[in-house]
Amino acid sequence: MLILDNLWIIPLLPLLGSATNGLFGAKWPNKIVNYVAVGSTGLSFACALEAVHEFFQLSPEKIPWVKPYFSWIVAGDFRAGFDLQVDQLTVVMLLVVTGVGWLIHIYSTGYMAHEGGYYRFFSYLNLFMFFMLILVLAANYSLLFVGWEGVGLCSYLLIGFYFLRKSASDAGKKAFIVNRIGDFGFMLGMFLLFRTFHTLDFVPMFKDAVSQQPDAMGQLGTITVACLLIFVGATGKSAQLPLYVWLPDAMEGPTPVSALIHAATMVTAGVYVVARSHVLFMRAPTAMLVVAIVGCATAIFAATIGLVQTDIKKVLAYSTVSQLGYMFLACGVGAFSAGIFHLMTHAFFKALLFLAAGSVIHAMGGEQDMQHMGGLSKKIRWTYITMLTATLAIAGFPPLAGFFSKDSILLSAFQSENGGHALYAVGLLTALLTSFYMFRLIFLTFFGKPRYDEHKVHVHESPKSMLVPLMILAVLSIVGGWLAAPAFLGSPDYFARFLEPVFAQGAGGEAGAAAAEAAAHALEIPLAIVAVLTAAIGLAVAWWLYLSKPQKPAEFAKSMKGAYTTLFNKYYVDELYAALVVKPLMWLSRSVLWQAVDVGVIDAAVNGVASGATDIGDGVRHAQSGNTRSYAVWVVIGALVIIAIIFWPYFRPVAVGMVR
Amino acid sequence: MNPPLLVFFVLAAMAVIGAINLILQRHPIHSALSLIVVMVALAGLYLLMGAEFVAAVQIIVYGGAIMVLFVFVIMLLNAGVEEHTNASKLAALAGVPLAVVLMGVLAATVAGSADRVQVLTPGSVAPTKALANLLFQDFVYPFELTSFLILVAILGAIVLAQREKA
Amino acid sequence: MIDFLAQHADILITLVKIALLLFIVLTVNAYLTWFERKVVAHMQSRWGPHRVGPHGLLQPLADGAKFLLKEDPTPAGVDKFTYYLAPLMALALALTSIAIIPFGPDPLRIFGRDVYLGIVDLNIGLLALFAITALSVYGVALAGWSSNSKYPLLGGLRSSAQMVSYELALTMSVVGVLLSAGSFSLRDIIGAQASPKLGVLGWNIFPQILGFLCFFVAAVAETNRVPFDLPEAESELVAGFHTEYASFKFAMFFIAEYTSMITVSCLCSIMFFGGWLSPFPASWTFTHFLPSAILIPFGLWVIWDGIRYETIFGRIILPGLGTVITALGALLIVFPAVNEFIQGPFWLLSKIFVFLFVYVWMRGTLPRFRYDQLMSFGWKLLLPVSLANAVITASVILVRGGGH
Amino acid sequence: MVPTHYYLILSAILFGLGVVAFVFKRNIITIFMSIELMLNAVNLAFVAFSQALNKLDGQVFVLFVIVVAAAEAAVGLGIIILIARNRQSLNVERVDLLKL
Repeated sequence: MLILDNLWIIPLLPLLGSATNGLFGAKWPNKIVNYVAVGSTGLSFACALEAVHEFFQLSPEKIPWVKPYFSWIVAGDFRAGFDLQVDQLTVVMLLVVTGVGWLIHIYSTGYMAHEGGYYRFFSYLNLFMFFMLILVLAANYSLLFVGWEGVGLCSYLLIGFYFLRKSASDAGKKAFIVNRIGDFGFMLGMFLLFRTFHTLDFVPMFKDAVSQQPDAMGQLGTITVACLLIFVGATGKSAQLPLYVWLPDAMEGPTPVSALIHAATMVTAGVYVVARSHVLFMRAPTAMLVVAIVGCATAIFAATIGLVQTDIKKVLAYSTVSQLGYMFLACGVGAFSAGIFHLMTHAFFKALLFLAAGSVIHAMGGEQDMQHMGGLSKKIRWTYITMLTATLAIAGFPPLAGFFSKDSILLSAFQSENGGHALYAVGLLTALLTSFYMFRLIFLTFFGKPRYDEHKVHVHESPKSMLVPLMILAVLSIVGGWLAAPAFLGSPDYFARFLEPVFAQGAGGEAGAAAAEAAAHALEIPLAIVAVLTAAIGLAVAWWLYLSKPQKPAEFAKSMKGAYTTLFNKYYVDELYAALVVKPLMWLSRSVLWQAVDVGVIDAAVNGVASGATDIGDGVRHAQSGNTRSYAVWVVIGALVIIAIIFWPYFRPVAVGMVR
Repeated sequence: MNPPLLVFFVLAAMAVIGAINLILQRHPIHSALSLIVVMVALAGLYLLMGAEFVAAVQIIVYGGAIMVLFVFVIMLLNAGVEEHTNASKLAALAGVPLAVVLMGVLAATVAGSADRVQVLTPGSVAPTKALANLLFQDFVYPFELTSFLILVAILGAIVLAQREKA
Repeated sequence: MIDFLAQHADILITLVKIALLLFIVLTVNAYLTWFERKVVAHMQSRWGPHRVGPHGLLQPLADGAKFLLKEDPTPAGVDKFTYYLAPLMALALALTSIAIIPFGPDPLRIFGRDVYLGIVDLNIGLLALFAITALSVYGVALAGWSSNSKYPLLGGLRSSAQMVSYELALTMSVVGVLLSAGSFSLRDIIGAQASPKLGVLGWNIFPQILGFLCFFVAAVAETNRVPFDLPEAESELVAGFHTEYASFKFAMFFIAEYTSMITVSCLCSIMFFGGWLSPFPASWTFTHFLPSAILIPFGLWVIWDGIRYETIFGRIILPGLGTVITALGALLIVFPAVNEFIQGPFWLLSKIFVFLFVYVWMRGTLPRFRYDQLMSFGWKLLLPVSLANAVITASVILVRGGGH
Repeated sequence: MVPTHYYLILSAILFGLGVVAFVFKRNIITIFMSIELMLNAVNLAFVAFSQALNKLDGQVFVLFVIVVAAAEAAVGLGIIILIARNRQSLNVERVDLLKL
């Protein structure tokens, strides 16, 4: 129980690394900064592994393992403790975060080698690790919220890492502000929960919640409202409709950041939170439905935008958004384990995709536009291979990770009672689009003839420090899926079994679940085949469009100009927000808050007080004759009043006192 | 009427007459003298109450130092009879009645609350030693502070009164 | 009548004592002037008064008569009330201070009553004394001011400044004594000096030598005597604060001054020289005959001197006086009880006499201070030294673990 | 035995007289004296209470008051001398510029 008793060490290590680098790194050569940053994350990964190892020796009744360290806020019956919790869900997240994080750290040492502010970058990155681990390990909503905000901060810092570029700093602000909106909902949700359950600690709250009567479909009970509010927060953090707008812009940050924060870990926090509070969601079917619909809509929406993007990272960003939509869809239909599983696999292959893209950009010397690439497959072989693996994975070709996770999601969507088939259909369409635009990306980047000036750009393979993580991740995205290999392949769904104890406490009727199991086995094979076919179709179309007939896309674009431009401009959502939210806000703050309130009221009040004082002084000045005795008179009057007030109760005519 | 009461009334009469005289006299020296009378009378009252040390200090410091200083200053400045100026009649007109009222209220209140005071047993003679212990144990910090205050006062007086060398 | 006496015997006795003390003090004052003039004269190799009576013994009477009979002018423009108040105040305070001095250890028994030697026995005696001395400034100051004339005003200013400044040193210098005695009562102070094994060494003069010097100097200044007689510096201010005073009002100041001399001498001998304690060990009983051993020869000498005196008057008076003195001495031998009782007062009085002599002596020898010298001496030397003395004594007592 | 409240009444009267003097007199020095008078009145009350309550704290307070009064007299008289020097007058009504 070495680590489990001292869980704090896991988040502490990155924090120390961050502090060391942030405080002293400026003077140090990159080498030392590397040692500190990578070392601290690596150590905390090791600790995490040990923690998991110890966790498996725990007897079931000891789970979830909660370790209170100190009380952080205590007010009345409210206690926000610095308590850390470990259960199966945490274990998964822990491994993903520390592991992928560590790999990306290593990758960054190569990728950022020639960038300025090296130490700053790693300090931020470690800080992010710290907060993410807090978020994952937190045993109550308040502490979770600390991590939640912390990762938001770090994402802001890292998106605006090239703060000299206006677009970068703007993107940072955008991310920050949009997240605030979500956090607002999240906080309201927390308050509501505290008001309902009088605690924010997971274990007692959920125990309490289980005993409560679940809200009916379409009924807005307390739990439903709370769930919806929390989901608002999740949409903010995980870039779901309507708050997804910040994520594409977040690509302004360095690529490793995009990989770590905006693909693998942070953006999945929303999913994690929903999964973490599944007990509540189980009791709020309305909220579940909303989650499912939002997730589904986001998935297809982002996918459609992804079709036409030319910036390689933008494409990946939108695919991230749509994959997150998948996860929410899973959660929405109650397949939390599937959602988490997809989260994990997605972490693998999406991180891989980003890193590979980074490697490509690195090779192209900073070029991000796919229209100026092509034919790189020979030149950067390893990058090509790994990226292809990831693409196959995300497109959902067996036997790679994406296949299993996406398959289980679609399956559970198909089975879910309310509107399942519609959801399934949309999910399938999204899968089709996904495979299409992913292969579009591959073909545009690696095949065909180079569309760049070969004399200017000297394409070169990335250094080992970048390639090794790529390979590891590639392996992971190949084998990762087998953890949840479906039953028809004759494997018990390890992953689901593993997470069972967590999600069982939420699940209501076990019988229904069992029936679903039975139905599932019947359905699994056809559904799987359908999924694979869609993926293949997507691949074929992409191949047809971008390899055999390269001029076709332009024609399409011309022929259906409206749709194309709409997609290309991302449905004008940003412009819409600008018109609906930003402009009124600006107007309000400028003409009302500034000119009316600030100038008219506050300044006026201050000046008024001042001038009033002056006037009063002018009036009263004459009382100050400078003649001592008049002052004395005033003092006497005051003394009289005070004495009268104090001694009134004792007052009796003089005579009484004198006579005796 | 028992002797102490007699003594009290004699001394009280002395004090009051002295105070009134302080007001009536128009030359500062005479006012000073009448104030000295008041102080001596008060010292007698302190003795009557058994506070001998305070009585002695009262005479030594008040009578012997402070008032001497006053007389000295009066002599130094050769202060004459105070002149009659009509400015700030208001002060006198408003102040005197007010003061009388104040006096009345105070006295009446005290008299009214006499029984509350009387409930307590009048103390025995205050031994100087006990006073010393109190002063140098419980009140030692204030005591030291006052010494500092005196020092500052001396400096201030010097600074104020010395003729600036031209 | 009788029972009335019996009832208010205490009051009566006190009244009698007061009258007696007044008489003694005034007489002593008178003859102190004679003594002073004689001594100073002999120091300056003159005869001094020798016309009125044998050896000018009746000179004081003549002076007194002169004071009473002379015209008593009141200068124009004086502040009447204060002008008359000042000498009264001076004299009254001076005389009052004597009342606190105890003159003997054990009370005298008359008609079955204990009669305490001295008017009152306050347990804050010393403080009371200081209080009175503090007030005695007014006499001088007011006199100077009320005379409505330059010299007196200057004299008054000087004296009040001087007295205020030296009063501090005076008070501080006895702190040592008070600390070692642990009481304000003069009797206790004497008692504290009486120690069987140390004897003379137990007197305060030895540990408190610094204190004594400070005290004596300050006291001399307090009484406006030479070399601190600036308020009445003849050569500068005519006669200082009492320039405008004549005849009896002047006499009052005069008496006041000499009385305060006596008081100071009493204090010195009580606080530093063991008061009525005999300098000899108690075992030496024969020293108890010292009074008669002094009186008898002195009386015989007076007789002899009288017989060969030139004037008839002297030939009659002096032998008579001599026989009286001799008889007194003999009486003491005859009645040992009386002799025992007399011991305390005898020693006290002789010590007082010594100090009075020192006063006169100083007047005969020392020049007068300059005003600035006076001030700087008082503030810069006397006060610090006396403070240091107080501190040292206190710390010694602390170290000894004493402290009453 | 003198009842305590006699002392208190006396002190009240003296205090009132002090106030009257303060308001009534014109000579700065006299006004200063009237302050002392008030202080004395308060002292009397203090001692009376200390005797009534059989606690010595009152007397300690009196001692402190006296000390403060001494300091006050030193400074105050210094100021008065200064005023007299600059104004050639001790009449308060001539000293109402609130500066020397």
